[in-house]
Amino acid sequence: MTRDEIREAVVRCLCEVAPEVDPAQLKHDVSFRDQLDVDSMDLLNFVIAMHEQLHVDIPESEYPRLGTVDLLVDYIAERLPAADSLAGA
Amino acid sequence: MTATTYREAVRAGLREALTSDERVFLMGEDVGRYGGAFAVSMGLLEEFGPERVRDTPLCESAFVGAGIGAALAGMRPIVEVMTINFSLLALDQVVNNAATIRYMSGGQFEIPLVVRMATGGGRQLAAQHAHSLEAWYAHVPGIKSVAPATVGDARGMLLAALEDPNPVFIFEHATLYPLEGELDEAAAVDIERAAVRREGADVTLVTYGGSLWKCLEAAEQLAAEGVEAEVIDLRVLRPLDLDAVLASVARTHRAVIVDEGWRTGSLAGEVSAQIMERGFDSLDWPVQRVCSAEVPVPYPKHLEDAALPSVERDVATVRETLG
Amino acid sequence: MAEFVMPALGADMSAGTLLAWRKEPGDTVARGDIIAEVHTDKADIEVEVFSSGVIEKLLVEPGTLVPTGTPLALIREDGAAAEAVPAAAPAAPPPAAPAAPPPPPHLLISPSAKQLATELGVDPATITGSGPGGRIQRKDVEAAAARAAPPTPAAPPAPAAAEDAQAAMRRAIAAAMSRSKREIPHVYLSTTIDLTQATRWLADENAARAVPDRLLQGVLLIKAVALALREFPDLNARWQGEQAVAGERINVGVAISLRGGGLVAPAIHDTDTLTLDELMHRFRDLVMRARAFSLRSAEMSDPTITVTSIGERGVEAIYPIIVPPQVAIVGFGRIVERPWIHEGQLLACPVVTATVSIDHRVADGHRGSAFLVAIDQRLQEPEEL
Amino acid sequence: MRSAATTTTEPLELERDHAHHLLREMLRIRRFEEKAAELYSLGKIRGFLHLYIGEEAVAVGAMQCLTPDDAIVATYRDHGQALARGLDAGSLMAEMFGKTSGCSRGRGGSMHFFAASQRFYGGYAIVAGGLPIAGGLALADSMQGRKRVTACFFGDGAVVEGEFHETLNLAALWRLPVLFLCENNLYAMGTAIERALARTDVAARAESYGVPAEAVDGMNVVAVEQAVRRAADAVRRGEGPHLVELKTYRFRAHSMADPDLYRTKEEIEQWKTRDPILLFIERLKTAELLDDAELERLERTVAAELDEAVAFAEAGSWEPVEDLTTDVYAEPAP
Repeated sequence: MTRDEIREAVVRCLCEVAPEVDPAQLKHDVSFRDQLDVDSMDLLNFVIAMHEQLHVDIPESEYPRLGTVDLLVDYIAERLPAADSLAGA
Repeated sequence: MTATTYREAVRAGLREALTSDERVFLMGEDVGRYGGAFAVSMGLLEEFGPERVRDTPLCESAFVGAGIGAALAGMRPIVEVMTINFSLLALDQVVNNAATIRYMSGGQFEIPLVVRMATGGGRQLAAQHAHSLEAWYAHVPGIKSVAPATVGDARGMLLAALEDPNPVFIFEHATLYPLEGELDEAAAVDIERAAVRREGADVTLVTYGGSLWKCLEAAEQLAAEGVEAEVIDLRVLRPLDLDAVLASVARTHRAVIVDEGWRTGSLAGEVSAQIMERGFDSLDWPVQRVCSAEVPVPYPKHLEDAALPSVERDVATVRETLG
Repeated sequence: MAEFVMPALGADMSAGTLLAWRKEPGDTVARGDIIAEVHTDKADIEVEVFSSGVIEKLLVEPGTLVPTGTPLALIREDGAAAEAVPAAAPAAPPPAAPAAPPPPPHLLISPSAKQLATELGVDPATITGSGPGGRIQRKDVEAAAARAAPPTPAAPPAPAAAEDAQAAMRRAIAAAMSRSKREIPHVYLSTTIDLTQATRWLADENAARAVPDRLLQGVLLIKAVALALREFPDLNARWQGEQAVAGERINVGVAISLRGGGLVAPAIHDTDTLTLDELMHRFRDLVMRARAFSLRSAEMSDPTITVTSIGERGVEAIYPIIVPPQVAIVGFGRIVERPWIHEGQLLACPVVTATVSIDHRVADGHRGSAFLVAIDQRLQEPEEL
Repeated sequence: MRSAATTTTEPLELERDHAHHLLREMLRIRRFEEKAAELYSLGKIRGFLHLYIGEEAVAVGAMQCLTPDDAIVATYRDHGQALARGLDAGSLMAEMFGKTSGCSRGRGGSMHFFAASQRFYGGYAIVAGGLPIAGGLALADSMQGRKRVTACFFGDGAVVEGEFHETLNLAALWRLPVLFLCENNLYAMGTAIERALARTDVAARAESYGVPAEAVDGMNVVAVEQAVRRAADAVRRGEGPHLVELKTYRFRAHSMADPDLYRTKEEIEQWKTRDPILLFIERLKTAELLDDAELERLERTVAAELDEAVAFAEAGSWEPVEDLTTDVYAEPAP
């Protein structure tokens, strides 16, 4: 999966949790919790969505550090075994 | 439990009272040799003798007043006034003496008197023999008024009334005497509480006396249409027991009161007022009343049926409240 | 000196006109003599004097109307002292009644329907009645309550409808909250609860669980409230008429904020009997359906208490208003790190400010305080929740 | 029907003590009623007040023939009967003041004196309303074999009420021990007897029901006592109901608001010459059964009793409003 595919997946999961969001307006370098009305239930559902769609488990302890889309994309990119192999499988 | 009729149940009550308490005696027009205008006291003269089963001249004021005086002097009289229509001649003794002597004397006297009378229409006897004036008696503090509608109450209320140290007036609807039913002599019968005769969740039918059986029939017809009516028999007209009614209306949110008295100034009016005052927040529809038309009761059957409360009118009124 | 007064002649006489004197000053009179003639509504009556002596002075001219008891003449009695006539004190004028507040605009609604509307937090003004003359009935209110949470699954209502529902909800909340403030004497209590145990237990628990099975901190708080409530049945009640009726079951209403504003607090039934997993599942389902406007009427009308939480991005404490007809409401602020003395040692610990508002008609501050203490104790043993 | 009107001029066979007792009882009533009139004009007594002045001989003469075990039923003009029967003057005054210390606890007022302990079954304000009650009291006695009398006072007005007819017939039919005492004072409020009764002979009416009757001069206390004793003893012997018509006259208006226009001043003055108290004093003096000193002492004792009665009434208390609804019903025995 390329970094762009990961970024696109992350934004899609965010929209599932906060349907009123306009992806075009979303800034990726600013905490998404400040831009969207996302409470603890929404955040958990977002993490579950990424677990199901990207097979990556984000530990609770990491939540504070991964506040923006960019940070999330970097974090997931490091964790995925090989970015491109996923695309091929 | 014994199968019997309303008439025989009253007679059983009279016989038990005359047997168990020598202060008890029966007095009234044609209660002795004739056996009672409605054959209630048949055979009692032969069994208890003329001293305790006393035929009176036609002098309602004198013998009702004599009943009050005898009660004042320690007797337990049962006065039978043939019908409520003739009781009007004794109203002065009832309202100015029986109801007031205890209060006006500062509590010095008790008047343990029972007065029984037939009431109501439906037998084509025309206006002077078909009155339902229980509301006049129930209006007066100082006396109690009860309306036995079942075989059990016909006997039980008489015995409970004899235990009560106050004047108690018993109204027996004239059409009920032949009513058949089971009599449980052991059952405790009070003259204080209303009774739920049929459970239901959709509407509350409140009634007393002769109208009870019309209400039960109306409830069966409504059940066929999927409407469950709760039928409450007031039993006691003073003091009125509204607790059962209010509890029911709190569930059904609808009340229809069936009363053979004339609508204006009727007992139904009083019950409706109390439901409004004490159960207002339960009401989803204004309280309805089914009463006699405001006419002297006519002789021809088709007119009398139209004047008096009927099963059809009960059912139609309930349907209306389901709005 | 004895007074001859205007006599009271008859049950309903309050005043009389002196027609003529029958005696002059200086005349001697004996008890029972006729001294004057008085006109009453019914007739002219000759009036006797009750004391004997010599007439000293006539005080009133013939033809004047005076109230009964007014002195008309003075009589110098032979020997006996005059009886003082008590003057009747004039009755004080009744205080002016305060002006009645202008009546609210008349809404045609049956009393029972109005009662139900208040309970369900539905604003009657938004409902058109099906009864005669447009009178609103119970079935209209039930329908409106259901409409307030339309049955369409997941699909968000069309913007216009959303707008409408939003406004209707706002009005319903306004009605319920202002009625609560008007009728319920609130007493507020708060305490700070150390969540060290709970947080550590939850972190270990979630670390061992698969992501979809993770639990939220809120679930622990709700369960703690539900269990504590078992010892406080008087707070698990609904106010009906003049007294609180204890609920047979413990149904915790969970305050859920909706997208774009608005709040509902549907009930999780039998909260105290659920495991944390079942509770988490119910909680998530409730949030999703609330935000999709597909709550069931029973969930709306059954809560016996409400729990509201600011969440981890809000302030530290909330002092909530009780949701009628309930009699208590628990609030949790943001969980924050605070210096905390732990067995004499100063540590940084996660704490939360928990508050409870109690209906003082049902219980007093002490009761509320004991309830908060019970919740705190429960949270110290997370594994028991 | 024998006329037993003993003329007031016949020589008097009367013991001194009994004579003084009769005089004192009549004076007690007279002074009590005079004080009641005064207190009424001062507004202390309210409502209706019907004075017994002029008829004292009837109540006093009749009461001598009754035992404490007999029963009394009176009318709204009941002060004389109550005092002669022995109800405490203070309790009667307090009753007219509406105080709880009244003989009916303040609940009845002047027209409704009651005293269970003296079997005084009340004043009745409905004309002839008390007659059926008297019939019932006597019925109970006859059914329980008790040898006692129920004395029923009523006026000439009651004679034409339906309850007079119904009760006399029932009493005669069932031989009830009732002593009917008709105080015929010639006026039913404002209607003279001859304008109300087709036949003004009350005693004759009773005969038509088979009730033995006798008329007597109600202004002559001795004649009243003799006639009522004859009737009371017959009733007590079980000879059934008897009636005595007591021809008397009231010197005051029907009640305090009555301008008394239906009779002439002359008629009243003429009757006043036969004042039952003055007549009796005269007869006692000529028979040397009374001297001025004794009369003076009687007046003083009566005046003292009356002052005490008024003080007792003034000192009485009002019934608390919270008790308004007590005694509407009797509680059943526990």
